[in-house]
Amino acid sequence: MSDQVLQIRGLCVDYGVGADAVRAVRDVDLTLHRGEVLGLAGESGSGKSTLAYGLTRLLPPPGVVSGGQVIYHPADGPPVDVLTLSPAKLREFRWAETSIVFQGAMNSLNPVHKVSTQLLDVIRAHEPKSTAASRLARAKELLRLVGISADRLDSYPHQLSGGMRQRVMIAMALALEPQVVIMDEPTTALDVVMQRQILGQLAELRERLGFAVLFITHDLSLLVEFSDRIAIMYGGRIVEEAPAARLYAEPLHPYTEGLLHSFPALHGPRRELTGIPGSPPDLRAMPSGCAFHPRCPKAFDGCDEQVPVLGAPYVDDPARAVACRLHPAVAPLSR
Amino acid sequence: MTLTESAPAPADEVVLEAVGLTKHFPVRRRLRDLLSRTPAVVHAVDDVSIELRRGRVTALVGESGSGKSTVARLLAQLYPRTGGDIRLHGRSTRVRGGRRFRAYVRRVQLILQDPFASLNPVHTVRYHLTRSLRIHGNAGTGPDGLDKALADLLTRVSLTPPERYLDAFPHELSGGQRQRVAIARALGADPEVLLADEPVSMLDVSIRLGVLNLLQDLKDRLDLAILYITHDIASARYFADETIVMYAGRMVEGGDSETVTQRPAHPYTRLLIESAPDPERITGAGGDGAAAGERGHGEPPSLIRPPAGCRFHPRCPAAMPRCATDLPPPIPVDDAPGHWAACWLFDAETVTTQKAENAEQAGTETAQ
Amino acid sequence: MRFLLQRVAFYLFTAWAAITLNFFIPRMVPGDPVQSLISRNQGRISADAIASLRVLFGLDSDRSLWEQYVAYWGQLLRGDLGLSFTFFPAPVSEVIGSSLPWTVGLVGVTTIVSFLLGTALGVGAGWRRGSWIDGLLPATTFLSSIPYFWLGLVAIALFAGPGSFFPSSGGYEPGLVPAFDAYFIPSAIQHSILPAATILVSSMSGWILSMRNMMVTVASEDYITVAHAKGLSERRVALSYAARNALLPNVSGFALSLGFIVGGTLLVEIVFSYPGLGFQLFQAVGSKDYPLMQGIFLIITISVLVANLLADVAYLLLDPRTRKS
Amino acid sequence: GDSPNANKKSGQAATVLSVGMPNGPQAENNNPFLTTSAAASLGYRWQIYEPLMMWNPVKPAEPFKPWLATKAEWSSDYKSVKVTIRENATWSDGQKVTAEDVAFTYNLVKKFPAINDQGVPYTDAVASGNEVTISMASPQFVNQQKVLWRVPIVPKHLWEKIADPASDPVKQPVGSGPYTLKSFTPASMTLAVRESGYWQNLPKVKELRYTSYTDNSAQTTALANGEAEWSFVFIPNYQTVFVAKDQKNHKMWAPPVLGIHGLYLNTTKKPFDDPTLRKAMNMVIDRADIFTTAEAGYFHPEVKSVTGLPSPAGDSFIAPEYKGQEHKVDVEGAKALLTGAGYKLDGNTLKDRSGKAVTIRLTDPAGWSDYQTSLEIVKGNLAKIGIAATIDKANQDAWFRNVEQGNFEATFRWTESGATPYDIYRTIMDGRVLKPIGTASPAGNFGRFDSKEATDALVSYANATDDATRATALATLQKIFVEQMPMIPVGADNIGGAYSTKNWVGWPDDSNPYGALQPTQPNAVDVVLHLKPANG
Amino acid sequence: MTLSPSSIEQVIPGQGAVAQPSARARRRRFRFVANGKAATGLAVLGVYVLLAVIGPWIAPYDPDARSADVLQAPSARHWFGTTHLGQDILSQILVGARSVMVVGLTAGVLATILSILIGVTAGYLGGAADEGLSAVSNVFLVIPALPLIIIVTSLVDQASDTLVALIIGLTSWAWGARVLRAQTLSLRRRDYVEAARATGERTWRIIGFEILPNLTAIIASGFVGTVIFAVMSEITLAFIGVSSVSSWNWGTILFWAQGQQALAQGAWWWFVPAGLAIALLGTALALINFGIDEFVSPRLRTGGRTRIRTADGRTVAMRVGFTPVLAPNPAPVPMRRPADPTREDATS
Ligand SMILES: Nc1ncnc2c1ncn2[C@@H]1O[C@H](COP(=O)(O)OP(=O)(O)OP(=O)(O)O)[C@@H](O)[C@H]1O
Ligand SMILES: Nc1ncnc2c1ncn2[C@@H]1O[C@H](COP(=O)(O)OP(=O)(O)OP(=O)(O)O)[C@@H](O)[C@H]1O
Ligand SMILES: [Mg+2]
Ligand SMILES: [Mg+2]
Repeated sequence: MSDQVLQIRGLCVDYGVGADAVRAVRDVDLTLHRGEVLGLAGESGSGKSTLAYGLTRLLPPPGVVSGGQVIYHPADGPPVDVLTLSPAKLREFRWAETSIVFQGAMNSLNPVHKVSTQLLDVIRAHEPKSTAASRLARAKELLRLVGISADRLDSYPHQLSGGMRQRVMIAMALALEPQVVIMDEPTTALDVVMQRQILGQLAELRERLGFAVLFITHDLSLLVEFSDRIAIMYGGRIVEEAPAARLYAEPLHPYTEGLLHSFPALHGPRRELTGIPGSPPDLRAMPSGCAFHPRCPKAFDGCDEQVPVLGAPYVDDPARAVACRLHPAVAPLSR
Repeated sequence: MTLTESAPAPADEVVLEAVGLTKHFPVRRRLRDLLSRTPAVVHAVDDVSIELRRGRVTALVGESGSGKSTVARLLAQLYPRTGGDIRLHGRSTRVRGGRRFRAYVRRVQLILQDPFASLNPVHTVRYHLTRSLRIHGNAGTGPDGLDKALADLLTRVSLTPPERYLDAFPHELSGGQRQRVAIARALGADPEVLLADEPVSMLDVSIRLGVLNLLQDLKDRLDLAILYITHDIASARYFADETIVMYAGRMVEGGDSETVTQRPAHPYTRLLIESAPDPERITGAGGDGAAAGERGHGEPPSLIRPPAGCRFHPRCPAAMPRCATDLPPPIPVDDAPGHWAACWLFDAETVTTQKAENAEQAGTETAQ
Repeated sequence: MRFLLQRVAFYLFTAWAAITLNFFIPRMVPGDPVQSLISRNQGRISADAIASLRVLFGLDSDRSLWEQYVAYWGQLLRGDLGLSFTFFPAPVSEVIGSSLPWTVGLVGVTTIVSFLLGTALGVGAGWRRGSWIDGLLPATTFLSSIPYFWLGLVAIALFAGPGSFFPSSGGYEPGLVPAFDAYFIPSAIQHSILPAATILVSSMSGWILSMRNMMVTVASEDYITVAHAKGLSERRVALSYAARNALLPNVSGFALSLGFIVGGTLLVEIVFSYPGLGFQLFQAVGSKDYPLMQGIFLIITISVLVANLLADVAYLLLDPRTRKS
Repeated sequence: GDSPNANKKSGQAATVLSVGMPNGPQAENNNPFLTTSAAASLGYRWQIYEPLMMWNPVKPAEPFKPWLATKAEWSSDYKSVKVTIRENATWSDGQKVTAEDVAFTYNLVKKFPAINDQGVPYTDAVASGNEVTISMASPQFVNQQKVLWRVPIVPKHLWEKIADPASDPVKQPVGSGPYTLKSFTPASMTLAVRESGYWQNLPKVKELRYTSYTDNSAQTTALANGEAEWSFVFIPNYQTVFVAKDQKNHKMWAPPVLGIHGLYLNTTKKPFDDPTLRKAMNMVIDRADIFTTAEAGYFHPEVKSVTGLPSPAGDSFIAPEYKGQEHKVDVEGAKALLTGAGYKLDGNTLKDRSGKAVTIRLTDPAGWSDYQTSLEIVKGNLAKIGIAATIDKANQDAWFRNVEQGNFEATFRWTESGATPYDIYRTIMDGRVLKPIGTASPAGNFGRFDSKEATDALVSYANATDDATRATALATLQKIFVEQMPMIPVGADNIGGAYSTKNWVGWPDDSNPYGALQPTQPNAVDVVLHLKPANG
Repeated sequence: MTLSPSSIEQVIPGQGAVAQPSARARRRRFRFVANGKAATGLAVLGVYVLLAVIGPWIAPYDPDARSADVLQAPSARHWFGTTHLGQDILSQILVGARSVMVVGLTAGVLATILSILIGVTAGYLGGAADEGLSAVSNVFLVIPALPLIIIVTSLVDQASDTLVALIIGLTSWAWGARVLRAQTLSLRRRDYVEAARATGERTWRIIGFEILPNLTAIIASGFVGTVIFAVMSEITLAFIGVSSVSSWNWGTILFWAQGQQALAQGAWWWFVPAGLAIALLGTALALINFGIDEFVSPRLRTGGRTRIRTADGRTVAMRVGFTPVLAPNPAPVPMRRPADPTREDATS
C-alpha cells in the first residue's frame, strides 16, 4: 500500500453523453508506484491522452468520466478518490499532488505572460503565505534544475526555443514537488538530441525528488529505454503491462509483438520488420470480443466473442499482466 | 504515364540537383530594432548541395529547425531561393508561378510535412486526387477514365477498396491514411522526383512502417528519386540509400546510409546517433547514453547570427581553435567511398597543427 | 526603419487619397451653398440675396475645380481649414473646436463604457456558457438591431418631457455657459444620460458577442487547461489567462471603433439635438458647406488613421509574440 | 461667485423670456448684416441693432412707424429718401446715434455687395445735421421696406475700424437697441436689457434667452413643455401637439404676408400651355383641404381670392373687379370649361384636343413634408377631372436645379414676398427673367410664362410716380393672373409664431396685429417692447 | 453597422473544420438549422422575403390612398392605424418590405462580392498588389459612409432602390475586405494551399477553390452584417429625408411620422411598427449569424446537451477544467474487479 501512489480502477471515459457517446477509455485498471516511471504506449487513437486527461478531470467537453475510481495515496494521510473531489478541493489537489506536462509546450504556456508570472502563479496559488522573495528564489532554482539560466525568467514563451519551453513546463510541473507527474508525449516534436537532454534531466530529477512519472508516447524504443514499466493500450483498454526490459524481450500480446516488430533498430544487424496488418478499430463500431482480433495473426475461435481480461499469465512474475486468451491469467493481479 | 521530355534515363542518373542552395528569411523586427541598419535574416539554409538520383532514396536528417523542410520547399520551388542553383536534368531552373512552374511541379512533387494541415478540410479525397490528375493531364478521357485513374492511384497507396475513401473528407481519415492520400496526390502528377518531408513523424510505429514500405515499393517500381526527410534515423538507415545530415542550415555529413548511421564521422552526427533512443542499449552494449547527453549540452545556435566557422563548434566536444574561425569544407572520410564530413577533424593537416597548438597552450597553462 | 517608413508612406497615401476624394465628391453634387441656404429658408430669403451671398462666400469668381483643389491643399498645409459657409465667417476650425468636445465626450465616453461593459459581460457569458449572461444575448441582439434614431426617439417620448428628469434635447440647460463648474457639469451629465444610454444599449451587444466567442475559443486552448491543472483559482484563470488572451482581437476592434466615434453616431446627435460633430456634419452636407464638410472629413480621416495605427501599436504592446509573417 | 453660471437660477421667471429657433448649433457671430450669423438666424440682431423705420408685414399697406428715424420722405420717383434721425438715441457704449452713423451704414452696404442682402442699388448716403439722404439708382417704390426696415444701423466709430464687414464676427456687438449680448454658447445666447440710454421706455423683459434647437421636433417639444416661450416653427397638428399641452397659454398666430405658395405649371409643356386647362385645374384644387391637412390648419394660410393675393395683407391691393371673388372648388364647372374647349372626359381620363390623355408629374423635394402632402391632395383633386398625376419625391438639389431650368411639369414653390403684390407677380410672370428651358432663371418665372403685357405692367408698377398708374398696372397683372393662371395659388406665406402667455402677455394677435410675430423679423424688438408680465 | 464586425472576426483563428475527428461531423454541419437561434432567424427572414414578394398584393389598401380616417389608432379596419392623411400604415409597411429587402439583399451581395474580390486577392497576392488594394480599402474605410451615401444619392434626381443599393454596396465593402484579407493572409501560408500550389494549381483556382471555401463563415457573416447595415442605411436615409425614393419603405414611414411629430401627437402606432419591423429583421439576420458561426466553427457548436447530471446528483454545465463524473451507469459493468482495499469498506 505504501508503495502505491496512484490507483486507477475501472476508469471509463466517454466523449458525449447518451446515444452520441463514444467510449474512448474502457475499464482501465492501472497502478502507479512511488518513484517509478510507467510508460504508456499504443496505437494513435487508442485513448492514451484521454486516460491522462480523464484521471485528472481535465478533459474538455464533451468528455465525461463515466465510471471508475482514481485513488491517490498521499505521503501522509488517508487516500482520496480524485473523481469525487469538489471543484475547490480538486483545485487544491491539482499540481500540489499531481502535475501534468502536456504534449505541445508551445500551447501549454500562456503566450502573453512572462515565464516568471506563470511560474510564480502556481506557487502563490498553493502557498499563499509564502513571501514574494521566497517564491522568486524558488522559481530561479526550478529553472536551474532544468538547466535554464535564471535570467530567462523575464522571457515570454515565444522567446524560448521549443526545447526550452518544454523544460520550463517540466520545471513548472516540479514546482510544488508533487508525487505524480503525468507526461503526454512531451518530446514528440523535438529532435533526438533535445529529447535525450530533457529526458536525462528528468531522470536525474526523479532520482533527487522521488516522484512517479506516467509517461505517454508512441515511441517504443524511447519507452523501453526510459521507463521502468510499460503498459500497452489498444482500443481504449490496457492490453499488456510489464517491466520495460521484459516487455521488450518477451512481448506476450500479439499487438505488442506487432509493435515491437514495426520499428527499425539503429544499431546491430538489420532485422525483418513485419508490422501489423489492418487498420485501427473505429471507436463507434468496436469489434466484438477482443478489439484486436480482426488484425491478430494468432486469433482463434472465440476471440471475437469474449473480451479478454487483464490478468497475470505467470505465477512467478506478478509484475506482468496481459489481456489475451493466448495467455490466460494464472494468478491474481498483485495490487 | 509518359515523361514528356526525356526518354527513360538510366537508373542512378541525377534527376534533380541542388548546388550551393541558400535561403535567408527576412525577419519582422521588433519596434526597438527598427532603427538598426543591418537587415536581420534567418540563415535557414546555407550552401546545401544535394543530388537526387533515379531509383534512389536520399535521407535528410538533422535537428529540428536545421532547415530540412526549407530545403524541400526550395527544391519544389515554393520559395524563391536566395542563392545557389537548382538543376533539373542538369538544366538550371528558376520558376515562380505560371506555366513553367506547373511544368516543373509535374516532375518534382512535394509531400508536405504535416499530414493534418496539407489537405484542405473542405474537400474530399476525390477532389484532391482529381485535381492532381487533371492538372497534369493524367485523368484519362471521360468520366470512366477518371474513375479508373482514381482507383488506380488509391490502390497504389493501398487505400483499398478505393470507393471507401474517395468520398471521405480528410478529417474522416486517420493520420496514416491522410499521409497516404498526400502521397497519392503527389503520384497523380506522375513525377520523377518525390520530396517527402517527414511523411511518418506523427504516426505510431505500425502505421509508420506501412507508409515506408509503400514508398520503397514505389521507388523500386517507378524508379522514383526520393528525398526522405526524417528525425527517425533508424528508419533512414533502413529506407534510404544515402543519408545527409544537416545542422543549423548547413550540411555536415553525407554518405551511404549504413556508413553514416553505423560509423558517424562528424561530432554532431555522432551526438545524433548516440542520442537516438535504442532499446538495445539497456539490454545490451550501449551504456554511454548519459555521456552523450553531457556532450550535447547546449542550445542550438541562433540562425539570425549563426556562429562563425563551423556552426557546431560551440557545442562540439572536439572543437579546435580553427573551428571557430574557418568554415570546414566537405572533407572525404576514408572509411567508405562517398562518405564525407564538413569537419576539420578529417583534415589531417589541421589536426596536427591544432594538436601542436593545443599542447603548447596546455603547456603554457600548466606553467602559469 | 524601412518598415516604419513604409507604414508612414502607406498612411500618408491613404490620407491623401481620402482627403482628395473628400474634396471632390461634395463638389460633384449639383447645387451650391447659396441655393441650400435659400431652400432652408423657403421664401424668407429673397432672390435678391443670391447675388450678395455669392459674393459673401467667394463663389462669384469662377475658379476651376483644379485651382480650388490646389488652393485647398495650400490652405491645409498652412493649417487653415477655411471659413464655414453655414456659419459664415466662422472659421471651420472654430466650428469643429466647439462641437468636437461634445462628440468626444458623449460618444467617446459611451464607446469606452460600452466596450468595457460589453467585454465584461462577454467574459462572463463566454466563461460560463449557458448561464444567465449567456441568456442575455438574444435580448441584446434585438436591442442592437433597432435603429439608433428610433430607439432615441422612443426614449425621448417615454422618458423625457415636462417635469421629467431627462431633458429631451441639447447638451446642457439653455442659459448656461460651458464652464467647469457646479452648474454646468451636472447639467451636461444630465443631458447626456439618455443619448448615452441609447448608444450603449445598441452598441454593447457587439462587444458582448465578440468577447463571448473569443472567450469560448480561448477557453479550449491548452494553456487554459494547464491553468486549471495548476489549480489556480477560478477568477485567476478566467481573468488573467482566458480574458487576457481573448481581449487581444477585441482591443484592436476597439481601437478601430474609436476612429468611428465622429462619423458613427450622427443620428443620435440629430435625434437628441446634441451639439456634436456628427450633427454638424449632417448640417454641412445639407447646406453644401464644403469647407466644414472637408474639415470634419479631415478629422474623421485622421482619427480613423490614428486609430488604425493605435490598433497596430496596441497589438504590438499587448501581444508579446512578434509574429513572423 | 466668479462662475458665469453662478447667478443662473437667480433670475425670476417673470424677468426672463425664452426664445427658441430650430436652427442647430451656432458659431459665435453677431454680425447683423450676415444672414448666416447667429444673430440673424435666431433674430436677436434686431434686439441689438435697430432699423430706421418699423414696418408691419401683416398690414403691408399701413404707413411705416418711426423708429431710429422720426420721419422718412421719399422723392416722387422713389429714387431717394430723406430720413430724420432721432435725437435721443444712444449706442450701448454710451455714444450718441447720429446721422453720420446712418449715412455710414448705408454707404457701407453700398460698398460691400456681400452685405447688401436686399440687393438695393444704393448710390449714395449723405448726412446733413440730423438728416440723411439716401439715393438709389432705380425707383424703389416696391422696395421701401428693404431700404428703411431691413437695414440695421451700426455705429460708425466702431465699424469704420472693421476691415471687412462681411467676414467680421462682431464678437462684442454695440447697437442702439434695448439689449446687449451677455453670453454666447453654440446652443444658447443670453441678452440682457440695457441699463440706460435707450431712446424709449425699457422693455419689461430683463433677459432674453435664445436657444437654438437642432430641429423642428426638438423645438416643438421645447415649446410644448414650456421650455421655449416664443418661436417660429412648423408644428404639425399644433392643436394636439402644442396648444393642448396648455390650453390657456399656448397660442399660435401665423397671419399671411404678401407672398404666396402655389403650384407652378410649366407653361411651355403641352397641354399645360393652354390657359383653359390651367384654369380648370385651379377650379378643382381644394385649397382649404391643403390648408387644414398639409399645413396643419395654420401654417400657410389659405389664399381665397382669385387674384392669388392673401387676406388680409393683400386686401387693399385687390382690383375692384375681383373684390370679394373667392376661389371655390367647382368640379362640374371645370369639366364644362374643358369640354367647351375641346377636351374630352373619357371615363376617368381627360383627353386633350389631340386625343392624348392628360397626365402630369408633380414634383417636390422628398423631405418637404407639407409640400408633399399638398401634392398628394392635388393629385386626388386632379383625378376628379381625369388628370392622372404622379408624384416625384425629388432630391432637393436636383429639384432646385430643375425648377430654375424649367425642367418640370408642376411643382409647389413659393414666391417672393414684399410690401406690395409686385413681388408675388414678379416671381410668377416677369418676362425680364424669362429664360429658355435648360437655362437657370433663379430670380423667378420658373413656369416660363411669356407675356409682354405682364412684363410691361410689372415695369410700369415699379417705376410709376403716381398711384393711378400703379393701380392700373396692378389691375392688369391681376387680370392676366386670373385669366391665364400661370401658377395656381394655394396658400399664403406667413410670418407668425408660437408663444406662451404663461409669463408674458401683450403679443400681437388678430385683435391687435401691431407687427409680425416672428423672432427673426425686425418687428421682434417691437414685440418684446409690448410684452408685460402675465401676473403683474 | 450595429451588428459589430467583431462578431465576424472571432471565427478567424485557424480552427476551421479541422479539429473534428468524428465522422459524423460533416453531416452535422448541415444540421445547423436545428440550432434554435438560426432556425428562428431563418423562419423570420423567410416571412420577410415572402412579404417582400407578396406584400403589395396582400396590402389591404393602397398605401398612398387618403381616407377620412385621419390619424386613427389601430382598429379592426386599420390594424396598424392610419397617418395624418388617413393612409393605412399596415399597407405601407407591407408595400415597403419589398424595397427594404431588395436594397438590403442587393447591397449585401454587391458588398460581399467586392470585399471578396478585393480582400482575398490582396491577401493572396501580397506584395504591391496587396499594398495597393489595402490602400484602396483603407480609403473606403476612412470615408464616412453615411455622409458619402447622402452626397452620392443627391447626385441624381431620382434615386431608385437599385441605385441606393448600389451606392450602399459600393461604400460598405471595405470592412469585409479588411477582415477577409487578414484571414486570407493566414490561409495563404497554410500547408494545404502550398500543397495545392505544389500540385500545380493555377492561382485563380487556388483562390476560388482552396481558400474561399474556408472563408465561408466570414463571408457569410459579413454578408449578413452588410445586409443589416444596408437596411439600416436605407432606412436612415429615408428617415432624414435625403434619399428620394419614391416608393414606400419603412424609413419613409418613419420620416412621415417624425415630420408629423407622431410621438408628440400620441400616434405611437405610426412610429412603432416600422421600428419593430426593422429590429425584427435585424434580429433575424443576427440570429442566422449565430447559426453560421456555430455551423462553421466547431468550437461554438454546443453539440447537443451541455448540462448533465453528475455522480453527486447535481446538474452541471460541461466545461473545461472540471470534467464531470457521471452518475454510475449500469451499462459498462467491468468484467472483473480485482480485490481492492479501498472498495471493500464500500461494499461490505
Ligand atoms: N471530442 C471527441 N469526440 C469524439 N471522439 C473523440 C473526441 N476526442 C477524442 N476522441 C477519440 O478518442 C480516441 C482517443 O483519443 P486520444 O487522444 O486519447 O488518443 P491517443 O491515444 O492519445 O492518440 P495519439 O497517440 O494520437 O495522441 C480517439 O479515437 C479519438 O478519435
Ligand atoms: N517562412 C519563414 N520565415 C522565417 N523563418 C523561417 C520560415 N520558415 C522556416 N524558417 C526558419 O528556418 C529555419 C529552418 O526551418 P525548417 O522548417 O526548414 O526546419 P526543419 O529542419 O524542417 O525543422 P523540423 O525538423 O522541426 O521540421 C527555422 O529556424 C525556422 O524558424
Ligand atoms: Mg494523445
Ligand atoms: Mg520540417
